[in-house]
Amino acid sequence: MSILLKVDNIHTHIGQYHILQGVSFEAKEGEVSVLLGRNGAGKTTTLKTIMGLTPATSGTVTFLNEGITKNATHHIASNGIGYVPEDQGIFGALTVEENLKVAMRKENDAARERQEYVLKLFPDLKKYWKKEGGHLSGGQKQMLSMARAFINDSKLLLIDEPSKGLAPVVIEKVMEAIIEMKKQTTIILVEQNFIMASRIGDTYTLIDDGETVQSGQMSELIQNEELKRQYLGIG
Amino acid sequence: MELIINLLINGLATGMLIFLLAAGLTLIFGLMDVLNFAHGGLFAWGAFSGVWFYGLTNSFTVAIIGAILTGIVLGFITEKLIITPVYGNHIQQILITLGFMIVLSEMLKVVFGPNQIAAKTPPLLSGSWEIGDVIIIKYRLFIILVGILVFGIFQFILKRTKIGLIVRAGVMNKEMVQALGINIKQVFLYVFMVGAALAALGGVLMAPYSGVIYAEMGMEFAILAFIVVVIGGMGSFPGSLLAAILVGLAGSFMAYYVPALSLAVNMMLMAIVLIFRPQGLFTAKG
Amino acid sequence: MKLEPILKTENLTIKFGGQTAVDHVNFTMPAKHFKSIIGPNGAGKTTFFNLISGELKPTEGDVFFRGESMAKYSSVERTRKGLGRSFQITNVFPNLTVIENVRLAVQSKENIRYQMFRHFTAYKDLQIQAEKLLEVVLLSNKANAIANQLSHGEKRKLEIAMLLALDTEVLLLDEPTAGMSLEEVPAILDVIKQIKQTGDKTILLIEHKMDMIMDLSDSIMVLFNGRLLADGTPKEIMDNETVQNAYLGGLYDEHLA
Amino acid sequence: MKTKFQVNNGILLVLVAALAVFPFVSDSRTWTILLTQIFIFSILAMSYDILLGYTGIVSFGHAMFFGMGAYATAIMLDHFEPTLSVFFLSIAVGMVISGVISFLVGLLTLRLKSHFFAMLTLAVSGLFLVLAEKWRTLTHGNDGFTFRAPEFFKDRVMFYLLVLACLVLVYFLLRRFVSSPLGRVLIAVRENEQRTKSLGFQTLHYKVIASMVAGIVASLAGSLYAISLRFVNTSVLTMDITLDALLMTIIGGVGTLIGPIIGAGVIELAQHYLSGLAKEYPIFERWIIFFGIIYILAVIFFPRGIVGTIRHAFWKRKTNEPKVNVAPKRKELLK
Repeated sequence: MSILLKVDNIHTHIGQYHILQGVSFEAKEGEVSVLLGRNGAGKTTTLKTIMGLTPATSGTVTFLNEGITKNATHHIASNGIGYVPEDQGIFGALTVEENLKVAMRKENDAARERQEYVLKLFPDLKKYWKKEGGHLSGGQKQMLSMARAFINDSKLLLIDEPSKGLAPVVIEKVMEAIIEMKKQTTIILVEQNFIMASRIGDTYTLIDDGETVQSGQMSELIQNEELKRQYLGIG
Repeated sequence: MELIINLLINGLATGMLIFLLAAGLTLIFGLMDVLNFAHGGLFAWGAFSGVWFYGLTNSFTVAIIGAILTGIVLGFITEKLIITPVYGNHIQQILITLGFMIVLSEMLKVVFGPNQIAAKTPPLLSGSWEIGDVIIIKYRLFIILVGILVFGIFQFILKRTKIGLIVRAGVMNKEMVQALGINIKQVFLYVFMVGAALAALGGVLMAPYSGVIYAEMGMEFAILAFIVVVIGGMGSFPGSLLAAILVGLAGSFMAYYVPALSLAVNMMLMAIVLIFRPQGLFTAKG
Repeated sequence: MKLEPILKTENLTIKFGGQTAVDHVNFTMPAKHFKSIIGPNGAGKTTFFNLISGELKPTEGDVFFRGESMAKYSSVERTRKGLGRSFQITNVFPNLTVIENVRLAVQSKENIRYQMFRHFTAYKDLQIQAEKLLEVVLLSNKANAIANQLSHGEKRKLEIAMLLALDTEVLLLDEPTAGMSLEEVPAILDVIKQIKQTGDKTILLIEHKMDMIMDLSDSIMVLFNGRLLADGTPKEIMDNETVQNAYLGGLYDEHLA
Repeated sequence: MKTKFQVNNGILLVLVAALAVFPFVSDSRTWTILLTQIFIFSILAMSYDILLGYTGIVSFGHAMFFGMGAYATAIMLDHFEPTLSVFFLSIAVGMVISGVISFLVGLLTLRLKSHFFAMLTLAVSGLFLVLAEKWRTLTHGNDGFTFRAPEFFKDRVMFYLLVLACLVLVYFLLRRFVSSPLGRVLIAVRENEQRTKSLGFQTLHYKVIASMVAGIVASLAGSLYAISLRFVNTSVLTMDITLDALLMTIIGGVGTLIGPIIGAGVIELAQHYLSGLAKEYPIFERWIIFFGIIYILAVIFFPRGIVGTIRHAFWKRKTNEPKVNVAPKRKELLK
């Protein structure tokens, strides 16, 4: 399988803080790569750096064999990377329909097809089609945000902690959706819920203090009690 | 009764002019988080360039188009030169846009001379209708109609079109709009230019209404527009229309009944709103 | 003898939109106690702190400090009463020197607020206290550096010095080691241990590094989805199966559903 | 060894002495008047620096306090005997009024964000301008009125010396003020208001105090200004006055006190020469355009101003050590 996205030794400063101090990993096409690590380790910043929201000060991000490190966020997005931020980024005063419409860059048959697809994936969205985004529940917002990122021809989805603050039943639904979406696209997932991460992840990258500590197959990490204890506080 | 109607029309007309100025101000603030103290300068430039075009061609249509174009060009320059370097720094924005306001209004004096200039009402729109005892001045009605039209067009654009959707989404969450593949900086620029064009339109319509134009009119009207934006709720489009009409009417009635307080009443209105409802009457939803 | 709780919450709850970030939390802690709060991301730990320190107003419930309801007090007033907090994001005065940062905090504690005629250097005592505090947090050598030139770890130390300067009875420490490089952590640990050893402070600590809090804490409470999942000695918490599950994220069963 | 502090004070003292003897060695009336004007605007600009430079507040209504002082002095000298004691009394009256008004306005508006505050100050000062224009029985509106100054000031040199004395006094008082414990808190507010609050300081009180001090000092400048012209009209309340103060503070260097004095000198001199040039080249009648442009450039490229830039350069040279501390690699630690 080919490498879709490659992050090579990126360093990112936010204001005066040196947040990322050497993060490297690869995302292979069709896989789910999970970024793990404790609070403040730099996982969210890694996604934002890929998106160009907090551009890297050094190091490179390569997507589809093309350097995108210094590209503007909107270029990166239209190149085919969809982003589901930690806070879901729903436009509160826009309806579900409008939220999707803003995201749809080309209103052609392919886009409509994808829209049909996500509505099947998340029937709730169809139900609340005319409801304002701000009035949705946490789980519905998460679904809308994922649908919105997916609706364009995104080859890669960056999803930041989809389970955060959700009830267990809803987490289950979100997980199923991600597993379903995986058939269509590549996913980079930030997740602290290790059970969830280990169930859907193919590969993992462990980040601590802004640095990649270890990468590999998820199955290996599940066995490695030492690593889990040291960096995830579990086991 | 006829007095009331006249004051009403008068107030509405003034309100609509303020609205044209405030609409741009509020859009720019809501989307870009920039308070443009130079906005009044664009208004004055609209008035002067419009009068100049009118003198040249004797066509009010050309005058309006000329003023709007002037506004668009100045808006482009302002955004690129003045606003872009200071995004995100409020104190610098406040200081720099005020500085640009001075440059704009002094430049007016260089280009058009330091004195007041008389502005004529186009023949088609001058005169009045008499309905019973009520005298309706045509030009004022014209201003009101233009104001309603502009409001309608903008409501339509904001609610029904893709670009409007993007602007509304941008007001709520700029970062996310970019992450959906939209060049928000481009949108900023367009909105700024449109805001400037609205201000210029307000200026050119103002000229025949007041009869004379002068460089300081920009600042005077800008203060009114600020008041309107605060009362209406920063970033709220319908709010600014409502507040503009409120301020226009309050000014018109006060000017007749308690002339000494006519300007003060607006300030007091704003002070009361700020103290009791600092977010304004309407809020741009986020 | 039963100790009178110095800090107590009753049904403390806050909702943001449709989400309940902190959900009917009842907890008490005695004076001079060291309690840590753990829980996964988004469990509501920092929000819980914000409710105690008064940065946020609860939707329901109340905070009691020495038996007194805190509902009517702002965060400023709570600090003056004796509830001091540190921030998760480093929050200092960036363009002032380190010593000035601390001196401002000392000045607040000494209640020198509106004195405007004497030169500040005339207050020798403030300077001396500030210098002492820098010693406590092992930052004396940087006293005259501008704060924003410090490393991240040094800023956290400065933050703690400022908190100590306020001399509040309760210290709310929000992840003092967050974003710190590994070799800076022991120094912060030393600082916290030193504070604990003086024995006159009540400390509430949010921390992720389990190994770090195990031997420091008198007790540990676990927050999950805004709810108080468990509260007990470190050993009890380690052995608690529900906690294990919560941390492992495997909680899909009747425990909480 | 002398400290830096003593050296600085020494230089200042020499400068002040030179300025004090200046009118006795030079008989240039123009220069005496020009310097008097510079001193008055220095006082105004310093008062603005307390707001902008030390507390981080942008006010567009500073002219109203200047105007209050000017009107208090003008009206009192006009209505009573123009004696020195009435003059001093009028200064006090102006200061009290300014103090009360700045207290009330500050209390109501300083809670708001910088945008709103700037707009509101603009509006309130607009209100006072309208008030002065409409209350013709007291102010004679836009036309203004002349009045007699105390006999003592017939001699321009006496007035020059009084203004210089005021400048020196205000400078030292304000310097003490900003380096008092309270002044330190003001700087803390400018740096990080949220943090200042969490240290237990009620920041609103401090901002109100800063705006009162600034208002009171501006009022003194206004009183002196009125005497210097022996005339007052509504122009003392206009935006131009606020802009002058703003420009002087920014060009000279915010947060330095001495900067605004230098700024006042630069601006007043430039204004003097440019308006001289205007007789030959009409474009210079619009000299304010150049100020506007310089001001915009200064905000973007020269935000520290003259004094701030010099100080920064010195400070940089002194602490010329690498600031970036290379974080040790922790991979080694893991092994």
